[in-house]
Amino acid sequence: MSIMEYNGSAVVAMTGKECVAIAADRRLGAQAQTVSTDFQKVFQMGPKLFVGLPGLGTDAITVSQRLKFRLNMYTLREERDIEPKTMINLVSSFLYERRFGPYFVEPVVAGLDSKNQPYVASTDLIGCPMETSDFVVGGTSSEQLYGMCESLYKPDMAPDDLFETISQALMNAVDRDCLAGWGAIVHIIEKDKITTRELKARMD
Amino acid sequence: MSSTDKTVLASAGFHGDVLTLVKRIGVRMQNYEYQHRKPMSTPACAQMLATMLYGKRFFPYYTYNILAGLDADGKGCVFSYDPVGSYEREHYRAAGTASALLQPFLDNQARALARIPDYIGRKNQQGVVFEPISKERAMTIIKDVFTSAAERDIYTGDAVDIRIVTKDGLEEHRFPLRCD
Amino acid sequence: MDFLIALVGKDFVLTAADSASARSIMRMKSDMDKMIPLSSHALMLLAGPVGDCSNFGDYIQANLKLQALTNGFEASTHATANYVRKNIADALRSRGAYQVNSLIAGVDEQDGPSLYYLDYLGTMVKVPYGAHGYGSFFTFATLDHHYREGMSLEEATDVLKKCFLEIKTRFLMNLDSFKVRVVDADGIREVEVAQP
Amino acid sequence: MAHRYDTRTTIFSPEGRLYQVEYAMEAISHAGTCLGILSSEGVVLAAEKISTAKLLDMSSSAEKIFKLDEHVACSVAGITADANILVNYLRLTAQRHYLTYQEPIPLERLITLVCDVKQAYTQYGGMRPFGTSLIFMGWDRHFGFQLYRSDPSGNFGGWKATCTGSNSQSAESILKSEYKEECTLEEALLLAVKVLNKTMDSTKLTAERLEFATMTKDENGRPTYSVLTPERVGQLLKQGEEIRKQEEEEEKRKKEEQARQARERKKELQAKTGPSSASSS
Amino acid sequence: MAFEFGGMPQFEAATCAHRSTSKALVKHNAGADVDEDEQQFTGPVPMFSLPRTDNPSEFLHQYSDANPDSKVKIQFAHGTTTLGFKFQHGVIIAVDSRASAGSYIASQTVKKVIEINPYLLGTMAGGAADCSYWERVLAKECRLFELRNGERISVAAASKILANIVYHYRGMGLSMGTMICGWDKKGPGLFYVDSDGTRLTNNLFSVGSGSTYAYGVLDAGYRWDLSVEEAHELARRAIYHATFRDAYSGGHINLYHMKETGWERILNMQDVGPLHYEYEAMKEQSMATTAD
Amino acid sequence: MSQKYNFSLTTFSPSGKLVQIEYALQAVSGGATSIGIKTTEGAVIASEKKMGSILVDEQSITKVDKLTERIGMVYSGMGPDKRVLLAKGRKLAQQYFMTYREQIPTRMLVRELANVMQEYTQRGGVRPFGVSLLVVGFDQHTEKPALYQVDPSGSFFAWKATALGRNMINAKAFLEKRYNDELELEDAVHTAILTLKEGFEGQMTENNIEIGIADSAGFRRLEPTEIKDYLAAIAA
Repeated sequence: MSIMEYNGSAVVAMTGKECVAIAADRRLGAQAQTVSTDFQKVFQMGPKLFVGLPGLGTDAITVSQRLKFRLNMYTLREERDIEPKTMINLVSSFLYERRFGPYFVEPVVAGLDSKNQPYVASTDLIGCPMETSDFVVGGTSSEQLYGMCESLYKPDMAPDDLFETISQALMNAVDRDCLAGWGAIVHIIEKDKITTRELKARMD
Repeated sequence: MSSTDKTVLASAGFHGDVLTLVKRIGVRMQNYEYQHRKPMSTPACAQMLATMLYGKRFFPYYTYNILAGLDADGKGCVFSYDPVGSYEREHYRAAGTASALLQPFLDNQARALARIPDYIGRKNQQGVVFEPISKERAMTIIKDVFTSAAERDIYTGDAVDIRIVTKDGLEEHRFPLRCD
Repeated sequence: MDFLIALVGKDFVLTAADSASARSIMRMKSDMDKMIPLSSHALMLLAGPVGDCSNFGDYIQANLKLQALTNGFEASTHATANYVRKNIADALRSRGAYQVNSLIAGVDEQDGPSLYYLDYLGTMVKVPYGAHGYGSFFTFATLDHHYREGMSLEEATDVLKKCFLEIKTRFLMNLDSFKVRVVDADGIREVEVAQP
Repeated sequence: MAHRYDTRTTIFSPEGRLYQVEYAMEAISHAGTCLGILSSEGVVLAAEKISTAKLLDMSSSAEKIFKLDEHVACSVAGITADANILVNYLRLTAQRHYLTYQEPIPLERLITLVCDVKQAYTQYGGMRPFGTSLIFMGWDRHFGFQLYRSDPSGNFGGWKATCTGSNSQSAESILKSEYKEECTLEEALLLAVKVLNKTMDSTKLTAERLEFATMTKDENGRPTYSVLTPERVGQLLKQGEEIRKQEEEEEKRKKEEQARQARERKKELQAKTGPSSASSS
Repeated sequence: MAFEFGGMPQFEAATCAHRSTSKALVKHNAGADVDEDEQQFTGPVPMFSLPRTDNPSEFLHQYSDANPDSKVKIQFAHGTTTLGFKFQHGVIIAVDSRASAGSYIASQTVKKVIEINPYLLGTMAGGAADCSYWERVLAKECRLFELRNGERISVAAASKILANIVYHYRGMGLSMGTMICGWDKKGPGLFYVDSDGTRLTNNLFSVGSGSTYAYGVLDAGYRWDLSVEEAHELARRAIYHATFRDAYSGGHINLYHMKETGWERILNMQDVGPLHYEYEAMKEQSMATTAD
Repeated sequence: MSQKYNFSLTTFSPSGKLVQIEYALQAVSGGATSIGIKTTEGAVIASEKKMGSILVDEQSITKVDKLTERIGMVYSGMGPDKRVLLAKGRKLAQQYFMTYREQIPTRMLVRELANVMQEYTQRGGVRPFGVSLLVVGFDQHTEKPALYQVDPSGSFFAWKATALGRNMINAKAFLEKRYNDELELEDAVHTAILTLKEGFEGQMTENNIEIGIADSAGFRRLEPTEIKDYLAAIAA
């Protein structure tokens, strides 16, 4: 079993019209054993910015904390919020620092920039960034998520539509993955508010 | 893909194994028809395929198969296989390199058929009633999923062959995909 | 082979660990204490190679004690658990990892009782109940079935007894004695639970 | 005599003094005044900017008061370049603590750590001390709202109201006499204005030249740092001015009253004793 | 990817591998160029085509996911929960319905109970094809027995046939953990048979990666004198708890009750999705009542 | 401890002054005059470039330098010290870019440079830098120009317009008179040249002054031909 599959995870981010969504499953497993159904994989990094960290649980925690550290220093020194684009570069350079002993996470960044344009991007575990205009996925359910998003995504969705689409994508994807699921959380980021919803899911 | 007018087999994987398997199935179906004076039914063919695959249990055919046709009652049936002959009758199935991409979408679109209730928040689809999918809808779904597969799966090729089995016989379609 | 288990009750955390110390195919000791207090109101349960457990336990205990002295107050359970996690996670990526799985149980004036599940990789999650070791395979279903939020000590002890019984019935290893402790507002104390 | 010992930073003079530390404190006494006042609703920091030139761009960000983390801030008096180094260290230290414990650093711990650095610069490797005094304000779950002051030697202490920089002695005496425990944030702000009124040249007392910041708690009980807008500062100054005028009038009236009473007493005395005593005085 | 519903969870402590005997036992297909279709299916054990190497199981091993370097992957995953117990009113059999290939859920609707005949049931854990194929062979043998002897085969005998067959193939990489349950002259019967050749009888078994969790519920609730309803609920709950904790178990619950009159299907594909929330609601209710 | 102790050369005087820094400032105020002016559209820096001999190739020596594509600086004081700071500044800016893939904001770079300069007032065995810098930039995130002065002490200030060097006092007075908030960039260049002309010894040519402009297009040093045009325009 790959180390990326040790804990199980599914994260997806999707753009809409002046809104962006990020969703993740809730399971923490130790291989086959489900240890918790309340594990955080998405972290708020700014008023309109989230980072999802699918992969090895311990590294998700470490990376989220270390990114938060760098981010707090950034905001204190520069006296401004970080742009999503800058965030992905920060993530990228942070991960590449450990090129030869990587953190086993594939970060997903979702946010609105200062002009309220949606932004999603992801990197691999050594920090190669990939920006897209539609959606990014990560975790043990990546294939399933790609299939779902590829079929369900349409550009310029309104927040409600985006919520429905990302939820359907995630739920149906994890229902075909042994290692992810057990509940899900969805954040919809709009220019003036963030809506967070927990999804009821299959618990098997 | 190989077919009689009642039974269609889609086979993905190592092409050499696919060809051998298809040839052997053809021989046995022919023999069956000679001996029984009637063509082999799809469910019978399904069982035969399982036995043939398991016959190579210790040196498997590297093939992923889906067998489709009509059953004794004239209803559509889909049989899916693993390489060593475990099989199950289902309503829908995606196999091959992009199976993990496509299957969840089929689940989503054919949930009513699969009788899997949906628990997403406010829009609870549990009330959805069993409703057989129309031919047109099935065609649309198939085209959609293959377009998605071609988008993400580097092993998915340049066109889709679609065969439709109805009580009136076999229809064949070809549908181009992105060619890169 | 170690087995650790803990569950959060109304205003306490009930914890238990088996007291066998194994080496190869032998039992070296039958009254091993696998718990180490980290403060007056926080207890760490450790499973893994005895060397790692005792070294890591002592190191954490000493450091937290030192911090309590310099700060003039003891760290919260949350801070304690995060401190432990960081040490495990840092060690994993430096000279040598500590092969320790642990549960951290604590009761705070402000936050009430809490329990943290940590594995040797540094994965940490706050849980209402948790277990480590092969025993967890046999007891999780029992916990899932019988655990209720805000249980009294008596109810929690009942659940614990069910778990002990299952271990005794199903687990090949003969884990026949357990140390049981409660952490509550008054501190840490040992309780007698009739062994199955 | 002192010359032999005063430029080598880490050497005691025969009298047991560390001249460099003393001189550094001297540097601070020329700096713009900084003061902090603890109230029941939060803490106030106020500072005087020293830069004067007409073409200085005052719109750029804070230069005397710095946010260190969500729950702690400090104002600096002395050499600003030195202060920048310390502020950077403080911010890093606060974030390092958060990284390890996932909990905000307790104030005293943060201040102890930065003062350890300050102390090291008075003892190690012949480096000169930091010519900076810091006033910290903040909140933590252990001791609530707090106010501290540190100096170049690495000393620090907790205060209810304190100040540093030029005229700090007179400011402190005002604080001593006027500070009321359990005062409101508004009262604390006005007291700060009053002190600055006394320590600064009144012509210089403009919103542009002052920085005000507060640490309070929001409705969820989380600490909130906020910098007062120039408009708000202006308003405070106006209020302060009115109070000052009132007090002055009060004072004047009192004086007049006293003078009147004195005159009357004198008259009475004269009436009683007669003119003979007048000549004797 | 061969679909599997795995055998026992792999604990390091409990392994004792036997190998090296396979060579002597495997009959090589001397003329492998003879079409397999021409082979005669004589006796209980048909002939299989084998790769022409000294050790066929090792050959297969190269291409399974046990070898991480192999580019060709025939994945053999593990995961299932099955259980069976005897009690005063017969035997209960309950299973989940998930088939996995790696971490991919190949199916949520697998029938893991094989209806061998009206008085015999077999459960599947391990290799899906191995179980279903050999239990079909077993069904054939049982039918032949009946025809030859004019009476139903005993559960003991049926399970022994299966055990004998798979024992022939030991070391070849078959993976099967099954329970054969039925009703014969001696009353209810329950046997555990696996691909190592183990054959055991007992009142209570659970097989598969989720079995430890199922045991947790079963052991606590099991009594000989359970009522029919209690027995059904116990089995259902045990499977549910296993699907919650074990990643490789899930889908639906199938529950059979073996009686003197033959088996009856009690639960037909009950979805554990909503079941979880039913149990949650029950838990909350019980909390509310204790609080009152 | 085989390591030799290095003592801080910059120490406090009894009056609380860091005398070394004061001396360094002396070196600055003895240096060539530099001007900085900020407008709403951009910022200008300018400086005298007097050569010791007519035989020096003027183009081989620069007073106005590029720190990044968007930020430039000019100095008054000791040329070699500037070179060291320029190299450090460029490196710091690139380090920032490596991390964030975003141009360093002017204020951040100024702060980094100031921190370097501060270190040289406190570290053992080194003297302070003998230069003051004027740093201009045009930031992407604010879309506004910035003008900062950094001193040998390591302190820095934001200016609307300022001057350094030999003729600082007169130049500042001149700027105070000429400056207003609506100044246009072209006017600012003129004003900068005029300010330099105050107290300029000898004939001002395109070869003995340098001008840099930071605006939305980035930072650039004007070519001598461009300066020539400006001088001609002023003369006319």
